[in-house]
Amino acid sequence: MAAGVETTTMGLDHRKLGMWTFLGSEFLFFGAFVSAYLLYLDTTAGGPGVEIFDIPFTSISSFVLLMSSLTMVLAHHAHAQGDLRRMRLWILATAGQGAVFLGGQVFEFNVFVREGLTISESPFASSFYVLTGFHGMHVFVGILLLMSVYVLSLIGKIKPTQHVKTEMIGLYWHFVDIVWVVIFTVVYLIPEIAVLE
Amino acid sequence: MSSSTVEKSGFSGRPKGESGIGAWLTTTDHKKIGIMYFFTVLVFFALGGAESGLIRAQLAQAEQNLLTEEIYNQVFTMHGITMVFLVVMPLSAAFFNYLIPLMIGARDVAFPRLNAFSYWVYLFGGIFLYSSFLLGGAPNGSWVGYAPLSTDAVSNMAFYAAGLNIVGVSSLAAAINFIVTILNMRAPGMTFMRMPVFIWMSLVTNFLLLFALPIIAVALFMLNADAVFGAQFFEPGTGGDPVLYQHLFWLFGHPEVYIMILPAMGIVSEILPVGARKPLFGYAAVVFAGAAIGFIGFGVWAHHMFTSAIGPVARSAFALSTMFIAVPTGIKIFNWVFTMWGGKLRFTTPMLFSIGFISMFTIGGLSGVTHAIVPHNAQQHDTYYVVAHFHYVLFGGALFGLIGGVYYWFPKVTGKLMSEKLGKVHFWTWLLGFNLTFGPMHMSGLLGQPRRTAVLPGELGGTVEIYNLLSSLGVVVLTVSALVFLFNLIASIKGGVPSGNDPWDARTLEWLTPSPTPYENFPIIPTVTHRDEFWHRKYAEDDAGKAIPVPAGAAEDHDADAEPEHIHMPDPSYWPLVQTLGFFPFGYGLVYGNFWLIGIGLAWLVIGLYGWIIEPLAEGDDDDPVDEPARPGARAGAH
Amino acid sequence: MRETRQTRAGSRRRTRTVTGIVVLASLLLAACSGEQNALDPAGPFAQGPHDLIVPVAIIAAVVFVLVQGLIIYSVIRFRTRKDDDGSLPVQVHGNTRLEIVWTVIPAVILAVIAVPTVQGIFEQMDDPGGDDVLAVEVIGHRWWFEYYYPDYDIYTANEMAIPTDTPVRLEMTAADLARSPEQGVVHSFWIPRLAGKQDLVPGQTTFLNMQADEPGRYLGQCAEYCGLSHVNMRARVEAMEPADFDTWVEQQSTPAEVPEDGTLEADGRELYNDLDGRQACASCHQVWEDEGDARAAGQGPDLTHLLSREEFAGAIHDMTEENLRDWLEDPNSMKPMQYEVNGIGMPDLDLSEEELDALVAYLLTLDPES
Amino acid sequence: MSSTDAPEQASSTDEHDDHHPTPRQYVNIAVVLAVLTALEVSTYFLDFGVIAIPLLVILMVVKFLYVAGWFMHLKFDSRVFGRMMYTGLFLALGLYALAIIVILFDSATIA
Repeated sequence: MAAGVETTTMGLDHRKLGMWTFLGSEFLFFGAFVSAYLLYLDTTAGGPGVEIFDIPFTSISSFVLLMSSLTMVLAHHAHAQGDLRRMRLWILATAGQGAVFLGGQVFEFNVFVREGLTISESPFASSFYVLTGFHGMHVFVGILLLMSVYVLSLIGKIKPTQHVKTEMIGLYWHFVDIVWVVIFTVVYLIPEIAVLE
Repeated sequence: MSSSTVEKSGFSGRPKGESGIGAWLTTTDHKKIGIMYFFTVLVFFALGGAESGLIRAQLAQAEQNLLTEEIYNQVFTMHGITMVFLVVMPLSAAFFNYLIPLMIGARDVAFPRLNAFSYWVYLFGGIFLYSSFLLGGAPNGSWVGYAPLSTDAVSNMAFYAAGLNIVGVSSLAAAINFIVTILNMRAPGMTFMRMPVFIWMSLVTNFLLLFALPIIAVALFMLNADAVFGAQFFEPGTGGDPVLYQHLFWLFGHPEVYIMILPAMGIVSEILPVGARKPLFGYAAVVFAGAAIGFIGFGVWAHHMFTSAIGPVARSAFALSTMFIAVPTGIKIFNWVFTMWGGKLRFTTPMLFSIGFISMFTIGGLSGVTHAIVPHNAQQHDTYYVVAHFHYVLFGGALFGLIGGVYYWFPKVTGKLMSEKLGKVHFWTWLLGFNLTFGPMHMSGLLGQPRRTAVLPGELGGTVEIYNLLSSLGVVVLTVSALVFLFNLIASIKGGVPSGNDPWDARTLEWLTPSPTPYENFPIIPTVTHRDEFWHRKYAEDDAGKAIPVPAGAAEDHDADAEPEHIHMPDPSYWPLVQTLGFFPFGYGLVYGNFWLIGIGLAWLVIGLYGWIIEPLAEGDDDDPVDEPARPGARAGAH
Repeated sequence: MRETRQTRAGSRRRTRTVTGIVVLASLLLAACSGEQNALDPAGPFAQGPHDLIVPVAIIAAVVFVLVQGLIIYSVIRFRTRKDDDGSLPVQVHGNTRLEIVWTVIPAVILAVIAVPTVQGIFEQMDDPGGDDVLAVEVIGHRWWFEYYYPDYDIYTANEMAIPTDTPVRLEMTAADLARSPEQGVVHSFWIPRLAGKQDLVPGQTTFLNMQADEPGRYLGQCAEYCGLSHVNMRARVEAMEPADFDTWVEQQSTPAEVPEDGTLEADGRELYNDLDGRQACASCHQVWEDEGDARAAGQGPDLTHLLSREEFAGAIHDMTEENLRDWLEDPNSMKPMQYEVNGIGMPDLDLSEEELDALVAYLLTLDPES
Repeated sequence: MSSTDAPEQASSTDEHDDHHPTPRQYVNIAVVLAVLTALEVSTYFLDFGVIAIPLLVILMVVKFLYVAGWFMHLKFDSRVFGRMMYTGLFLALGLYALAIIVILFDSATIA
């Protein structure tokens, strides 16, 4: 990578520009799944529908994921200050919260399957599982990336000066969080409230 | 390589190979990767061409059964997939790879290892798709893979879904790479409006890829989930909507058309001014028309679905947007013609292919407008008329332009010229064969021949039979023509006439450096003061607007005060190749619904990623160079 | 290459080929009439689009000549001549006025074309309305078309009878296996001389208007790729004078006759209903024998008046005794199907010679004319 | 180790440092986000009537903007980054909205 010793045209870091470019494209990825989900809200083929959601439970795991964004940004801040020790602490906290969220999702899926909502049940079920499942995959990849930052900084591969690396992972992590902000409202809350009325 | 001291630490060292096969397998050099793309494309083009030969053999006469229906269906499906995803798109990528850094005055792309990754994923994705022939049959649901036919257990379309997703990863990675390269790595002074048109079209194309690929990825994942994992996205039995698949496919599929044609338009916009010895007519108009095509291209997708289950309002709206997109296309055609107007044309082979491009593409564009006449579209849709139309756009358009580019930049890559005599034989037979193959399809389609039919029904009548025979004869001519091209290519690589550094009296930066291109591209990064920078270093315009050569050696004057700089080149790496092998277990896992294979594939990809991250760098990290400070004036750090 | 191999296929074809090339020029000019020819409309719903495309084609031809002429003129006029002095041409960078001209003119042309196009879309799709409209339900199966006349309670397949000068409103969907949308795939119904095509989507209903001005047989076929035997999914429309159509309706509304006991035909009927543990014909195909019974359709085509149709098996084989026998003996050799894989198509029933004789004899009695 | 490497920091990388918020500001943002989330969840327990759904959409957008603007530094960083993301976002919104409208309100079935 020639970025380090050459001036860039727009004065931006290649990797940050690349990450933002990638995130722009991710909106079209999740947007398609959300659209399919909205189209199939009522297409439950007689099986369970949105009433199966456990809003209080999902609210808590959503809250955990949201707060992981705080620890993530604090990790980056610590790194920017050159404080790798605090950075690693916040990174672990972020990954931990991500893991809690994922555990919640696994638990939730298990409950739903036991209540009869399998992926083959209906287009509604398929679109719910594949949408939230892909989001879960993104969280999982995020945890892997966070752990790599943790380990690399331990073995000296990430230096205190290289906070762009933490920032990149952070951008990805916040994006995954943003997507969940949308999913929590559009997939869980609004349909549930519409059903309640 | 500027530095041969490779730090040995972490899990692995870095490969040193600067020659032999190892140099190719581990290369991160954009030029080598571009060349690998090109030769891989040739192989897939031969396969796709052989498939088209089988198709035309079957349809040469009515009621003929050289191939069974099943085999025919696999063959035409693979022909489409191969030509779109394994030939035209990667051939454009070959040009992007080789030319983008050169034309913007950079030493490499923004992410060299990601670039190698893109190539290997493309190659393995292609091998994965073709492995289906050995594993119970190739995809047989047509290149559009309409659900719910494609989710049927007997359809082999899981290979299509998984394979195209793998190839899509390659394109997405490449798109991000090229966008960042173009935005962020231009030589000093190269403002947006000084960028060569090819760079502009590359930028638009890669944005189209960036935003269109995730949509097809979703459609293919849904297809895969339906076909293998029992999901119900498109299953009408439980209320799934097959038309949703069509929308998702064409939301990608229409930008895809422009993804295939825009690079060729860029190439032609470079060749024509050189051949006419005057600048491109209406540079700004060509650039904005290209960007407009890219943008509007997202808003016309449902014109592929005029006979599907969509209503009259949608049909009207998409008819209007489709007609609208013809305007910027027309602008480009007129600008190209007027680039020739008043010039002194030299009919070199690249120039011939470019003129052929304008002419053939115009035909494809005009038949395209007739598709927007929705009531009559119901007659043309899914007939050979449509087959004729899109081959005029993608073969007569994209392939003509791209092949013109091969002739044009061959000296840049090899330092040798391709034979002009054979090139002209190639061009004229290519033009003849092409028109003989696809011209009659306009008529056979209107006379009632539907596409994707395994047999030519005799009841269509003798006239349709004759048109089909002509099409089949055309493929014979095209085959001969392709062999001439191949011979020319190989013979010229081995014993071509030395070309010198600037055989065409060209205009853009890539010709500023010696041919073949040295490893570091530019010994000194040029400073750009004009559009067509290289031309302006050779010629000045007099008061009447006539170009006159400036004294020899002037070209160097621009950078006379530039100091030799430290040259930092990307290190070769094993990891892109090693990591991408993980797509095989991952892909087969998706096809056979085997979670173990998927897991192994994912773990492999993750381990590969870690290897990639940990890999030592010869000159230290990007934000932390280990060697002496960079040249004075350059800002350290990435910002 | 591969093409040369096919010249072995038959000398008859070879001569035809040679003559074909000779008369090519005349073919390119003459709009030739075929029964599946989109350029030869035979009813108002095909004529409308045709009247729209002809002026557009003329405009396109003019633009074509103009642009190609411009290219050829530039190539000839501005080629580098032998006596060229080697100087460079005037370096023109562009001309805003010209840019505006070739932006505005195409835009205006397209705007003019757009108006009748949008009108045409609505005309093409609107319900023609009125009392005399004939309703026909079309169901696309893999790989045959089924027609149901709700006004007359008639089921038939592949060949659709319609009266001339009467608008027909087709209500279409796709289904397979026990008429459920499950396993249905997308098809497209297309009779080029009567109307453009319209897709049939499983689980949804689409509509198509059609009308024939003259009596005759109009050919068509499925136009949306639907898998293995897509090419063997043909459609025909048999347009007849209204009086003839009434006769046809009457015939179709009469139950099939039951053959007399003790005959070969009666044995065939037995086998039809019971094939000794093998899947009986009656489990998929209906023969309506008693006015008291409700007519119903099975998984396969209705056979009540099989012989009133000229072709069978997706309208690819003539309705002859020999073909019927071959069909029953080995259906997959007559038309590739995938019954063994997923139940789509006709099974191979493994019939003995005697069974074949009896079944074919019985099928031949299913003739309203007799 | 960090102490030996620390001096290098000055010579490299981020010139935006001085614009960056403090940890306190980050925590404040997080508190705001928490309150907004609580408000969102309350719509499930309390009856907000017709304003429930518009309210949820507004809350979602506000949360989105807070995370993107502060945690992802869009407010402080180059506008190019924001343009990249919002191009994708608005393209997605426009395209999928159009597709959903076509599927729901203008299918041939309704004609």
